[in-house]
Amino acid sequence: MTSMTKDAALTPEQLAEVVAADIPAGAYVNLGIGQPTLVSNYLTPEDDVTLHTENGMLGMGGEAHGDEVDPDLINAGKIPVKETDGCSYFHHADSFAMMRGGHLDCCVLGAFQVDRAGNLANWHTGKPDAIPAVGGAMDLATGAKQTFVMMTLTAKNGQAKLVENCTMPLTGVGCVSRVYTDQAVFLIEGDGRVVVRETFGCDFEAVQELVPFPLERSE
Amino acid sequence: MTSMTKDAALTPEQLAEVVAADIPAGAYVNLGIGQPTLVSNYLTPEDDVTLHTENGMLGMGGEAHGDEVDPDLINAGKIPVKETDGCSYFHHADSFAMMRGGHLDCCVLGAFQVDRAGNLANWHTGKPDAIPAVGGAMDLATGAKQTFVMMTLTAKNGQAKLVENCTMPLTGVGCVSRVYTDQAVFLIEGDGRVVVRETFGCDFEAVQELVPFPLERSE
Amino acid sequence: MLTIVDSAAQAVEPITDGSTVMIGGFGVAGQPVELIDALIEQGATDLTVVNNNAGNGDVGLAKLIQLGRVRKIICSFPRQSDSYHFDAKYHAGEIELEVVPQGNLAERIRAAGAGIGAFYTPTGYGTPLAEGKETRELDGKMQILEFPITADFSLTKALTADKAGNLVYRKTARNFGPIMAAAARTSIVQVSDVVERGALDPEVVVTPGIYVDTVVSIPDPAVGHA
Amino acid sequence: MLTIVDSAAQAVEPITDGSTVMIGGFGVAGQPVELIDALIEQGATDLTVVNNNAGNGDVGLAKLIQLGRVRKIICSFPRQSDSYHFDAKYHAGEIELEVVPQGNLAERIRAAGAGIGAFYTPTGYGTPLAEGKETRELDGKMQILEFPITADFSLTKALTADKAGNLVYRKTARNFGPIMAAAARTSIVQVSDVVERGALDPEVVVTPGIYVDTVVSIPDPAVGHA
Repeated sequence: MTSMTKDAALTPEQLAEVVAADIPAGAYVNLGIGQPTLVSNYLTPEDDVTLHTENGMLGMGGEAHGDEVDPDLINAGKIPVKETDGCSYFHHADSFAMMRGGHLDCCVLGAFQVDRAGNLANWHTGKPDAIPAVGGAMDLATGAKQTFVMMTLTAKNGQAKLVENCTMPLTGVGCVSRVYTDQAVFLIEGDGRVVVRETFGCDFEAVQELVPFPLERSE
Repeated sequence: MTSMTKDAALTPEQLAEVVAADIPAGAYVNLGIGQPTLVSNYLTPEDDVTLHTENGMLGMGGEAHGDEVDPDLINAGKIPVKETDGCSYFHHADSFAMMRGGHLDCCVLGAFQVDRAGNLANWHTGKPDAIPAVGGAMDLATGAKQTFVMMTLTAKNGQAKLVENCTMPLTGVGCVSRVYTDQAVFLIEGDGRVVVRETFGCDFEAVQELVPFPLERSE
Repeated sequence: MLTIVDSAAQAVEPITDGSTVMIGGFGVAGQPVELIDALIEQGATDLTVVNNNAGNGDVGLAKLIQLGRVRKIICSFPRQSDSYHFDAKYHAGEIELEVVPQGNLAERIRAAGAGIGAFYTPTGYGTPLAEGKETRELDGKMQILEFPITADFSLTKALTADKAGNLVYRKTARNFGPIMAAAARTSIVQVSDVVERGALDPEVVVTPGIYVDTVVSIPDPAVGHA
Repeated sequence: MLTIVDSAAQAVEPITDGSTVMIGGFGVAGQPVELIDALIEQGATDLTVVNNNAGNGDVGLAKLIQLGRVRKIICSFPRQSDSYHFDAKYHAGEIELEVVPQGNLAERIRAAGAGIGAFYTPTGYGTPLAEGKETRELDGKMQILEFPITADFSLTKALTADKAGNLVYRKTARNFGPIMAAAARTSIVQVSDVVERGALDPEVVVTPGIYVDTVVSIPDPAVGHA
């Protein structure tokens, strides 16, 4: 894909649409809690994407509301969801075996930090008094065939969240292959190179100015 | 139980009855291929014993004949069997997890040799040109809460099969707790002591004469 | 051997001080609410609890923690918006916490039931949760060695049991039920319904009766707390 | 992504020389007879086969061995009354044999599908089948380290598939099917029947469609050879 410039930084919804367009037809996908769940809004039946939820279901449908709510049918974010035709249920060890055995084509996760080696930090801020809580993040990050990260490029303090080396506690080592941000999409090449595939509302130079290591242009 | 003397060495059927009487009510049991399968003939519905077959079933019923035969319903000996009410099916890894996780109360196996430490040899004669074939014997011997052996006390050449140290390749280490033979029942105490619980058609001295290490009398 | 008891109180009666207790459920789904309430009532203390979380609000596991009955919790996600009883005990140094990635938690519980002595997994390698653990490169990936989580008791919820102890579950309420029942020395299960042997199709049994020690019928169970 | 093909020949077409192929079935139950026959016809050679046995009589896996197409077999029980083709190749030094206790075979196949790098088990410790393997005392028992068995392809049989690839099996024909489908990079499954999505109860699915790559409908499958 050639580098292109959209008019403005993307909203989370717009970014979700960009991620959705990159998920191959027929893929098995896990969408992490929070912003990544927006991606499901942009998957069409023609995409034939099957959603996994790590508490024990393949073929998860959309959010349930009103009379549809069944307390025995929730997703990993503990939100009531619906079935789809062709769904299936399994226990927690079988569900995580599926993730850990490399059967998910893709997972989409939020992040605090990603570094140029594809290391991911998304579970713990590193504050000494914070109570650690990890859930399935490490299994997803390490187990899926591809791990996509979806985040703002900068934190509230203006610092880039794409860094030379993660300073926060890691979730997984070298696991991230793409980073989707409001300002650009980054391809993590695995050899330390990070390619800017496209930018949104800014140009390569503006992105490079934010990111504290040398980026490469898309060819 | 006090030592007693029956009139004659036991037939396999009589021995099966002795074993069956020692299986606690409500137990989950795996009966090995060959002579141990005879034990099922002496289990009554009141015993409420549930039979496991390692190819993937709990609650295995008796042999199927004629119209009852279903090629999709066989036991570990590849013999057609029947269902019982309350049976269940599972795959091979789940079936062996059940065995290996210590959930079977008891398994009954045949043997070439058992030694005073409770080591079992029942899968390979040790002949150099023999093709090795083990099946589930090692999983059963090692995984069941108790492993009972059922065998003749002596081989065709007159040598005792209860020995000081197994000379044939082992199936499991220190796994046998009781040895049921046509001439006596032996309790393997785990500390090298072997107690003769009862004799059939002979007395303690006759059994001791056959077995090449010192036995103990039942109290 | 299966015992079918008449009340949740009878079901949890054998739990002693110092026990390790696995408690099933993920979110509101699959929580054995009546068994947990009976355990609160029963009084056993100095417990180690294995659960995905560390309690919510003022009821159930959170209540047990508030009462100071939980010495240690092994879970994947203790921190939640309303896990304030756990948070307070944790910051006061009054509860021990072992945080385990959810897949390692599930696989370690499975390992206990399956007789696996230990296993290598890539999950957690290079993270603070792998500190002090043995590592090894296998299949081109750095992996860590993880050990089984065993328990004295499990409290789980299923939909239906037959009189052989076979269980079926409902939707995502299945979650930890099957692996906890297999891992615990004594598994205690609440079900909505107990049926005769032969009333469950043997093809659809999820937990075979061999894993079930005590069943209590709670026909109209409360929805879990979350 | 699932492909539903029209014939067993199409299903096995991608298998190349030198592949590792898992073949399901235990005794007559669950043998994918038509897929094995198609593989015989197809011609791939230098195969490593993972199966519980090493063939019976003159058909199926025994035929594949007789034809010299199997370089190595990984199984738990090769020696049978009519395994004469395997026996001959073995004694002639023309086939490599790895005998694995049946539970280690099953657990190693599961490990491949579940992303477990290796595991410790007591099964086999102190026996000739543990020679050269790493050992370690865990939980008071000597245990050996076992590694996953991966495969390029699996050939298995189920009863019914839906168009999402979900599978259900029949009685003890389930045996190795679910774990082989999960372990193989490409899983090929013959079923008696393909139904629409939604026609299988999601509670009773045994193999979720994520593990299934190719399905072929063989409405009246032959009974296995044993």
